[in-house]
Amino acid sequence: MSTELIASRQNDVIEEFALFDEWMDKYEHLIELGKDVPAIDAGRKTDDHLIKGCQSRVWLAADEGEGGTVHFSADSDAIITKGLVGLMVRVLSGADAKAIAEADLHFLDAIGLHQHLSPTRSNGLASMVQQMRLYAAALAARRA
Amino acid sequence: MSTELIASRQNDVIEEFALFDEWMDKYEHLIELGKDVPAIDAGRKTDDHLIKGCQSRVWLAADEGEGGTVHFSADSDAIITKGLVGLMVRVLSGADAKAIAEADLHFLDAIGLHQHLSPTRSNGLASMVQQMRLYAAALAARRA
Amino acid sequence: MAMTTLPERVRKDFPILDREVHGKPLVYLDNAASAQKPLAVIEGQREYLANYHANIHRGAHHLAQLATEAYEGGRSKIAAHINASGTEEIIFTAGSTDAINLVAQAWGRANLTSGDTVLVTRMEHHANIVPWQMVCAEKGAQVVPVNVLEDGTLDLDDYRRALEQHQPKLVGFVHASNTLGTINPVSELTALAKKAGAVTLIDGSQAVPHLAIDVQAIGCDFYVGTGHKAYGPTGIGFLFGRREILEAMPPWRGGGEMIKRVSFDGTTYNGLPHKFEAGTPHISGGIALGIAIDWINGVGVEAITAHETALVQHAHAALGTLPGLRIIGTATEKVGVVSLVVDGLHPYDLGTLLDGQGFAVRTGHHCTEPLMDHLGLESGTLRMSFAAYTTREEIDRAVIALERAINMLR
Amino acid sequence: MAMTTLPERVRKDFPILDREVHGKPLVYLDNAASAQKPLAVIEGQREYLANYHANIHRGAHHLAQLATEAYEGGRSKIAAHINASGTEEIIFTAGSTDAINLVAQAWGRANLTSGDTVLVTRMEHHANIVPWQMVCAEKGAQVVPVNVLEDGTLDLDDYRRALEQHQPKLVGFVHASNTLGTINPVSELTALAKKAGAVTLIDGSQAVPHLAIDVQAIGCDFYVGTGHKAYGPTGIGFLFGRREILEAMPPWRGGGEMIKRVSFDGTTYNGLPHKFEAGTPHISGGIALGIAIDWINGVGVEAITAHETALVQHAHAALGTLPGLRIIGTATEKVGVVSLVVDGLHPYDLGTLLDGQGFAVRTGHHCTEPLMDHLGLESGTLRMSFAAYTTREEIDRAVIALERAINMLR
Ligand SMILES: Cc1ncc(COP(=O)(O)O)c(C=O)c1O
Ligand SMILES: Cc1ncc(COP(=O)(O)O)c(C=O)c1O
Repeated sequence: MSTELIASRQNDVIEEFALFDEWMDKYEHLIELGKDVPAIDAGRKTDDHLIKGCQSRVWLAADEGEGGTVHFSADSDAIITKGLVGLMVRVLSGADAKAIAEADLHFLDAIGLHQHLSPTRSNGLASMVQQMRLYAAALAARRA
Repeated sequence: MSTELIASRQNDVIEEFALFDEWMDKYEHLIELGKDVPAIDAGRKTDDHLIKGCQSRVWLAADEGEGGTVHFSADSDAIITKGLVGLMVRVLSGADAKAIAEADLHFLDAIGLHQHLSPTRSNGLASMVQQMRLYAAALAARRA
Repeated sequence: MAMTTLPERVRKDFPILDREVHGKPLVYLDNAASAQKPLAVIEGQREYLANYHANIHRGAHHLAQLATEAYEGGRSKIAAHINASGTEEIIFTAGSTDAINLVAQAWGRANLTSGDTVLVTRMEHHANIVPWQMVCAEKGAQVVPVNVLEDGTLDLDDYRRALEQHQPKLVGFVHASNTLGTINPVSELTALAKKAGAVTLIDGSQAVPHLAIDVQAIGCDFYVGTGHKAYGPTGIGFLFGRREILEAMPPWRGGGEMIKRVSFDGTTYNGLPHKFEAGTPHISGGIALGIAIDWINGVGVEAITAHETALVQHAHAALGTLPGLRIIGTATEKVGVVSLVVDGLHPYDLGTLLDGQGFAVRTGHHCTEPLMDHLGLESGTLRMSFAAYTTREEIDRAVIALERAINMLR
Repeated sequence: MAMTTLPERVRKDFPILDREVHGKPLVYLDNAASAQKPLAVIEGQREYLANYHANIHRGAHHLAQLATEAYEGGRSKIAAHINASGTEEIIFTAGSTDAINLVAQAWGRANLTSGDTVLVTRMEHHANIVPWQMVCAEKGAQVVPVNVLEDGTLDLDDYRRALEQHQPKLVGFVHASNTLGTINPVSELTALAKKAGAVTLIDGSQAVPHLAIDVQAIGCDFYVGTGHKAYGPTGIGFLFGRREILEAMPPWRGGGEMIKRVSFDGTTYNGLPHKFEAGTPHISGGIALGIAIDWINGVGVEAITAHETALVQHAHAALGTLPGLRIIGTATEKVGVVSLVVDGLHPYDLGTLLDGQGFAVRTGHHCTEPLMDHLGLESGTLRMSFAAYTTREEIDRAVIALERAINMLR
């Protein structure tokens, strides 16, 4: 179920970005998303939730929801990273833990932004995704 | 005087080797010289006189002669090196110390064997020539 | 009479400058991270691999001889270029970082003891901080930083004070800062350090590609450089050390080449420079670094310095027109490095949007975190850095692209 | 049906094999010192330098991304090739020597104490002796050698005895000997060492170009290799370490890349593999080593092993016809290395006369002086060593050339 949810959300993002041919237009959109992102609660933007990339910083909070689902909220000090973490939250948040842990995340690749997921980019995004998965996997294991 | 002596001996060697066009013929001659070389006195073929190249070993003895001249005798455990040290002795031995210390030794280059003088060749020849010069320079300085 | 500019003369040597990224012509402004390679270097390395590669030293065959001569020729070129007094004062290393680690470990472990101080500056690259922290932690010694002023120059009063207060065993400083561009008064700093009885190490990583260097005139004990920033290949660099100090130093890495004789009863070491060069060297790197130095000299170090100085002035002026932009590092003497921040915007965002327009710049702390902390620049800076092939027009276009990025993010 | 031989298939990849030396066609039989490079490696390195060179990691621009991916791709290829359990178990180094020094310094200084033993074999290359002597001298530990038998195989009884007697902290041995060719029974040696509680390090310098390697099947803790002997470039090699042991090890070199955060109040280190990789890496080397491994796999490791085994048998038989010639190292399991001596003649003379006829061989102690001492071979040996491109006919010609040399010297 949740696997389909994640897949369909990814497709939505891919369609949304399909409107933009040009590199700069794509980033313009990402920046708009970054500006809009419902940032993490101020109270949770703490070092506990900080993922320190070398280039930009990311905060991530995860909560267990009903029926083994996971809810994420996230933020970054760089707008483009913030747009990206926002997309990641949009795709994964509310899905069930197992589906998150195993999700095939291809949408960044499909919209031509996969380079931001490279661990060597050091923007914090790759570490964030890893942490989302680890949190979900731990939860799934606990419930299994 | 001795400078001319060294120069004319070098020319003799160069002429001698001019007979051989072929690389292998040149080495054949060098080997013959190596076999003939009046080796160092057995009593002086000791560790005191040893110059340890990585590839072959050389023994060198130096004595002060009349009027500030220097007499060398030398040997090696490799025949080709022995041929080369024999040539070196033939060119330098008996000349006066200052001339030896300052000699422009171009004959190995002229006969196409200069690569054996490369310090990185580690056959002991380069170290031997250095020691001949140092000995001669020290003697020349003492007499000056 | 029309004069050809330096870039007009040299750009044809750099094939990479003709490429595109993201469908836009590449404008490469990341030279302080690594310079591009002239064809002579690329082809020289190719020629070596295709024609006379062999393991060097102790080889009795012809290829080994050719390779040895070419590699040792690279060493001679470095020695001549920085005016070392002999080739045995040049140790090939894997780069500047490796060279500083060599000194920190070989010299440092033999000479530092509890309570000693190593003095460095707050503008050092991590490469000239962390190795000292490691050896000092082991020896109970301390690493003390000298302050940097607002304009990005070294605080000379603090330097004098620190020399007097700490009587450091070693003083290390960059010749030119990779983040600020600042050229330090190395002769003066060295003289003061020597008067205080300290050994001196200069990190010349950013100087070799830009400035004429004379280690004897400077009077330093150690000087390090790295090939890839000086139009040379990766994986190669050098340590210059004064002969006496190198001779007194124990070796660091053990293995082939650096030994005279090995036995299980005891091993003796080779002479300089080989004592510090264990294992098969980076032969093609040494050869190609020599070619890079020839290239620099062919173009002329003075011409490069003058060109880059003019570019920095031009960039400072052109960037000054953008509102909210602040240049970090405004020393009068600078190499071709311009760091900047824009109020309220994150360097990563700016860098990403410049990349999208074809401009390669670097963002972040540039491996100088203590400097960034000191200047209160938590997210680092955006850095444009220049080389002999950089044009004024490229800088003008970068300023326009930056303005566009700023507008997108505001 | 005519089968094409391996050399027929691969020689066209090696431009250098068409050259002459001293007016004679080159016959390159010095592969154990360093192998020649296939065009794919030469061109791959050229392509990198001409098209996408940039400093890697932490770079937000496109070229930095391309370079990073290619360099990290090299790491993945090594990991896959030797069956490491993940890329973080592969540390790029400057070569095998550098890799062993890394272990001797980072692991050794943290784990060896007074009275401890490091066990190695008498057939080790200096690279697997001297680093241990250095750290053991510092720590008051000792390096103990295991005997080698007349045929050039390891004395397994002595090995067992030494394990029991000395309870070594670490055991180091070559996978294949560069002087004798002997392939050691590495799985068995590792299992015995593990049973005795020792950490194991295998020097795979001579195995990577010739044999299929599976570090998990072998079960060793460390395994090292060097690029230039495996058809790759100079200045690059690797250390494999099991994740847990690498994680527990302190870093060795300090600088950029290997840190998480640097400040004068304290510095924290990066995770694997970067913790052990300080400074700008040898980017083109890492990329080209990956290409070399692709090349090996394209040709087929098994095909290479089989070809070289046949060459060794052929060489042994052909050389056996020369009077006064003795082969040093007659193990049944050998890589493509044939060492020999001729009664009363000096290897240097023989090597020089082979060079004059176009044959590149190596003479001397091959950086295995303790082995030469042990075997009573003061002047070393003459060594012919083979690669995928070596032909039977080249060996036959070498035998004729050697016979001529012997006759000239007698
Ligand atoms: C068995 C063995 N170990 C170690 C080495 C050292 O390799 P490198 O010189 O590439 O560091 C070599 C080659 O020289 C070798 O043959
Ligand atoms: C000032 C300075 N020092 C040291 C280094 C380290 O050089 P490498 O990474 O080539 O070892 C750099 C470059 O990264 C630098 O800019």
